Amino acid sequence: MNLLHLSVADKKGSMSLVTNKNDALIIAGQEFKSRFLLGTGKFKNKKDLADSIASSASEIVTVALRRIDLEHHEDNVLEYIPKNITLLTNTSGARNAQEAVRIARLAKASGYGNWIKIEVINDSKYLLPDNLETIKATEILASEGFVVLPYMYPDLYTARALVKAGAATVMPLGSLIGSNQGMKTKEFIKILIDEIDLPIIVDAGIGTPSQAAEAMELGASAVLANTAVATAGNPVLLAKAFAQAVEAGRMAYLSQLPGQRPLASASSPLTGFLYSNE
Amino acid sequence: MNLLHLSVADKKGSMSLVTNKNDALIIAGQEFKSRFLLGTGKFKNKKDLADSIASSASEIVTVALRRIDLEHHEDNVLEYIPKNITLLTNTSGARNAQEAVRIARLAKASGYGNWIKIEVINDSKYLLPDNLETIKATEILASEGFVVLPYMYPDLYTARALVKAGAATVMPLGSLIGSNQGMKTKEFIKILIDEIDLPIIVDAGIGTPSQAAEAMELGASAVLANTAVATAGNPVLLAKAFAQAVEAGRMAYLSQLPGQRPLASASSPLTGFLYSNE
Amino acid sequence: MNLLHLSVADKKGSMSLVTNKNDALIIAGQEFKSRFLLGTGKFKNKKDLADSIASSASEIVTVALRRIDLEHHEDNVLEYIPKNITLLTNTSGARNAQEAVRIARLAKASGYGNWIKIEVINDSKYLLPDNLETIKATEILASEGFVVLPYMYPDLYTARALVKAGAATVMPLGSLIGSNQGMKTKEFIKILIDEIDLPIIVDAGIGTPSQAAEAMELGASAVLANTAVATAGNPVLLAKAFAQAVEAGRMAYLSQLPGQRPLASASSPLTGFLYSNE
Amino acid sequence: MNLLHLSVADKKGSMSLVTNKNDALIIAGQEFKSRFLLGTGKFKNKKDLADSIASSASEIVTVALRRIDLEHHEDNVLEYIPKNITLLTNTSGARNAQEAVRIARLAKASGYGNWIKIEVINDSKYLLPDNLETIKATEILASEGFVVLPYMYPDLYTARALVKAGAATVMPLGSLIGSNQGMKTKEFIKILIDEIDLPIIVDAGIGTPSQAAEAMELGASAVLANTAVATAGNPVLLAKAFAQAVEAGRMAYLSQLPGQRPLASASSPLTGFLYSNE
Amino acid sequence: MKVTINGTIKEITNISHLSDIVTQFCKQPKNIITEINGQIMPSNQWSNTSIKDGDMIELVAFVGGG
Amino acid sequence: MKVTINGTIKEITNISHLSDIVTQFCKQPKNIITEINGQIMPSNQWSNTSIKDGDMIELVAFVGGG
Amino acid sequence: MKVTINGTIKEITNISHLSDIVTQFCKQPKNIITEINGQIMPSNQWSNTSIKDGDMIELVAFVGGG
Amino acid sequence: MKVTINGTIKEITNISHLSDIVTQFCKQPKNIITEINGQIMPSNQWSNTSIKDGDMIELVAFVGGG
Repeated sequence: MNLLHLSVADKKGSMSLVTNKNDALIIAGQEFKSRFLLGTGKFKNKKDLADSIASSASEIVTVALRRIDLEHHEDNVLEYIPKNITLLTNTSGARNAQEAVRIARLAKASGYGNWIKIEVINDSKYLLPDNLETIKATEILASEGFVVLPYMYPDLYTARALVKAGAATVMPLGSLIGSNQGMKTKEFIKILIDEIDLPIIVDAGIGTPSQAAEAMELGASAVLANTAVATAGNPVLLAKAFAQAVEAGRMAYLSQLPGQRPLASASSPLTGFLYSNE
Repeated sequence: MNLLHLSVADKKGSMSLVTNKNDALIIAGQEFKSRFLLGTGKFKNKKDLADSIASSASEIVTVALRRIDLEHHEDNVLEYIPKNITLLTNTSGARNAQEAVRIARLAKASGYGNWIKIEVINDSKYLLPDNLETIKATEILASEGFVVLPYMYPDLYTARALVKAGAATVMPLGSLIGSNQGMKTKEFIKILIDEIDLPIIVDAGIGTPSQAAEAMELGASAVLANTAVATAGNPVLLAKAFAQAVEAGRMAYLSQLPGQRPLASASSPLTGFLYSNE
Repeated sequence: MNLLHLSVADKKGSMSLVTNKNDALIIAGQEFKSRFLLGTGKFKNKKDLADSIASSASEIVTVALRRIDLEHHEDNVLEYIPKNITLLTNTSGARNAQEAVRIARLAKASGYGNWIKIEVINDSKYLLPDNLETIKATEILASEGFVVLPYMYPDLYTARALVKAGAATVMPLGSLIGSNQGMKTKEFIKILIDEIDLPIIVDAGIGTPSQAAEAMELGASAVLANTAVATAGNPVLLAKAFAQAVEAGRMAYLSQLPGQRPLASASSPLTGFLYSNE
Repeated sequence: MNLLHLSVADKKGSMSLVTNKNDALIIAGQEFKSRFLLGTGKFKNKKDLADSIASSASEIVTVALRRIDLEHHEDNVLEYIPKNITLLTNTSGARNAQEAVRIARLAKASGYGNWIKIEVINDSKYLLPDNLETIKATEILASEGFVVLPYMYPDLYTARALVKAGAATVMPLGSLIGSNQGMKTKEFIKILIDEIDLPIIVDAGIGTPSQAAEAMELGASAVLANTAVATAGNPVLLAKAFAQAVEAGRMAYLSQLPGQRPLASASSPLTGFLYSNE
Repeated sequence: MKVTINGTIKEITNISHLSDIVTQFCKQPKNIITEINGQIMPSNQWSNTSIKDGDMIELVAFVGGG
Repeated sequence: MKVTINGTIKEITNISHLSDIVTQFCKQPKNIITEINGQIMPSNQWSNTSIKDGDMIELVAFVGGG
Repeated sequence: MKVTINGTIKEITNISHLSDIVTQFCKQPKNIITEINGQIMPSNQWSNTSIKDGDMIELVAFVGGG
Repeated sequence: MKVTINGTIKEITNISHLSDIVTQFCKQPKNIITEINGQIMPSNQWSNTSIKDGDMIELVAFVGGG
């Protein structure tokens, strides 16, 4: 029984909700079964990271670049990431478009770095993305052939500019990075989902599987999480929970959830039983 | 890899979070793998119901009793419920303890009705459960050997009285029946989870998989849904989504989710890269 | 200009929203201009208390009874409360109806204690009111001629029983005492407002003037606060703020607030300007 | 008794919360007693508007410019606004910086229009402000000597650019214009309040006095409302309610509200009474 | 003979036992539960439960419910 | 003579009536409420209420409360 | 003579200056603001601003707005 | 010879090419990315890239990130 075949409605009103046979997530022409992206920062040890990638079945994981430590041995994070996984290098550390571009080019030189998550942050307290610099970096890198996934503050005009600049997805933040507060920007992410013709991937602040499912129910195309998983008591189990919740949220979206109602409505028949003739 | 073995913490502080080998839900000594209970009301057709039971993998489903219609043929709902499933008959229609007891005894006479969800409602507008009458019915039916799962308004004193009266679980409402509003009573359900030594099953008002996952993350033992599934565009797919979200929420609970933080916290290393010598 | 005369709608559908000439709060036949009740516990000093009563213009303040300390001098709280103010003695410390009744009778013996706020708490962690014992105490005290204002957990059936038992108002909790979390029980307080023909006074957990205003906008008849005021940096100023916010919320209720809308709606004319001929 | 003198803490940590003797709102060197700005759109009639300005005691009201209707007589809105009130002309209708500048200059030509609320909207569905064009318009108009109050989507980097461009205040939106949903952007407005050294005036989406009070408690310098007032059953009464709630919220902010607590905390003494020797 | 079934008075003929009632009135007789004069009657007793004029009979079945 | 006041046993001397108890033990005697052996005693009765060995006395006052 | 006023082409007669336009077309002439051919024209200039065929004129007023 | 590696000045000996730098300074040389004087240098060029006094070298690696 292919449950998806029963879906008929559509977010834009004209096509099926499921835009391809297996409801794959498609980014830059590449198909992914999983709609959960895992970040690799902050894990207590690399074994947990490798096991979490496996338990989550994520097909895209983020990594960062950094100067090596000349004094101490450091593990090579790539050795813990299976070869079939798409590496998404972020530009963390970049404070403007130029620095982001430089990091992206370095990543590309490694042979692994064609997919770039642009992250331009010029604020050390809230770690908010700088939308204007993000647009500039997206434009440059897209024109150089990168697959560009910009992380952004969910502003409709910025999202439109990113589409125009050649972004492959738009990645609005749910709430402050690492805050685990969920979608504090829910109303505005919904606007992006409704108006932007690119996959919307909710990134940052997603702290629980229920929050991830909520993003998917809203119509997001995918969710990225890192801090919550990496800092959990059992990251491997939580990674699996996130992946499963994201799937559940996607199915719920496709099944056309009924909306909220202000009043009660019985689920059992209330009339005609026992006392109708009393 | 048995991910559950990694769990160590505990809600009461002394035992493992997982209180049995496979983290089974145990009610009245009976073990269940699934923590999602499905209601059978309001489905557009019986085929959808049967397929939804299958896709959800629920092991406990609720049914109601009603006078038969002497004029028209009605399907026998039991024919759509596999034999290995535990039938949980509700007492919907009962306006006081006495009527609930009568319905329970009728159910028992069928040979199927030893498990009773007590539902005493004396208010046709909000369909709120009458806690006092629910306690009375619980006491009588538990003493007659029924397995009693009372549906209740989440009041701590009532929950304590239900424990004393012999309830097998406590089933607090999340929000008004059929409203799909989720856990409007979250703070008070949390108190029941922390204070009551019986499985807490969140019932009523759970309208989305993300809400169901949230209940499980809070520490609920199980979730029951009906209206949302039965009235969805694709109930069969949504039933599966609910089941999967409940599982995800359970895993998240067991993995010890980190809490919310007021401020941002970087997931990528922010220092030592590129510009430290500028 | 008497702004109130413009009000026409009504919560019950038949009478004016303003049920008396000056929109007075009427309890047990007594009229009050102020709809803000102030609790007197936890103030850092009695001067702050006296000044806060003055700045709030409250006409009803709560007090408690306690065994005197045989070893140390204690201020007499009554000396800080002007004579024209209605004293509302609570039964804090009572764990059941019988103890509440005993405290009420002691209060009455002082000549000040005919107005009683019933508070029966049998739970030292959450300090939740015991609805069943509260109903019993209300019944006894109302029959003895007390003016009874029961503090309760917002359960519709309990509220109905309190009406029947002779309560003068119903005082549902907004959230846990002293938690400052506002109306976590909003949906259920709204039900009481709609269904119960007594003044609904929201008590406990109201931690900010905005929360107090929200309760009034919902249709509550009055609000009681204590912890937030007494523990503020400047209690005297905050007492005034609460009183003013309660008034603002009342006016908003009477002015028939428009509801929320899902989409944007321009407040300035958007058409016909500048570019219509471009 | 000047309650304000008791305030000691400060949002930036160094000065008094009250930065001037009477806690006046200061914009471009001009002092205002009222922190509630009223919009003049959508009123059913001009009498209601005039009475609402009076009842609110607002000292700044917004107006718009529009081509006159050649066929029908239209009231001159200025005749309903007392002379001592500061007129704040918005640039509604502008789709980019250039159009906003043109409208501002037209307003100035009238002799009334030195104070400009920049509103650049290039989206007819959500009516969201275009931050980038808003910055450009601010820069131009500030350099021409206008007092510029830009309406914006609450993005920290944009707010910083507006400060640099010469804005007199920053006016972040609470939620979509006319939606009455309150501060859906609360977390991000709080960031502006903490980081931006200009008055923060919350504009758009404020639908109830309690929401207005909440913005002030958060530390906003003022609140603007229009739709909620103009479309209420009794706008004159609601205008007064808003003004009073804004004042209450300001006092609450100055009085240093205690924060929320996760658990209960008694306001009455719970020990030492009646049953300690039982 | 007149009996009340599910609140409605019915004139019945050719009926002697409760089993006849079930056969005649239940279009879908499986899993039916019966009460006669307020007394629950298990299905194995239907065929030896006589029906007499004025009996109050309830015929109840399982239906979907939440 | 020994009496229990607010749960504590006190050895008292020079005391014959409840009014003496109030005077001696209440540092702030205004608005005091008394119980003697579980019976509430209005203040106008204090001076003619005798105290005897073993009496259980409660002295209660108003305090701040919410 | 034809001029465009607020986007509509109007055939006008007996008009020589902008002040005549305002008088004739503004039912409520107070606080009117004018543009002529994209140029803002202050009210003290209206009476010496000539109108010629093809002029583009804007007549703008304050209205309620948020 | 003195070069700057990752912002720190290092006195180096026995080094002629970039490949030697990587060998000597990278405890974990796999997947290393290099810049020399602001120019990215692919790994297949390391062995024919000479090092000279004053060169600014960056040695960069992948790390965990979100």
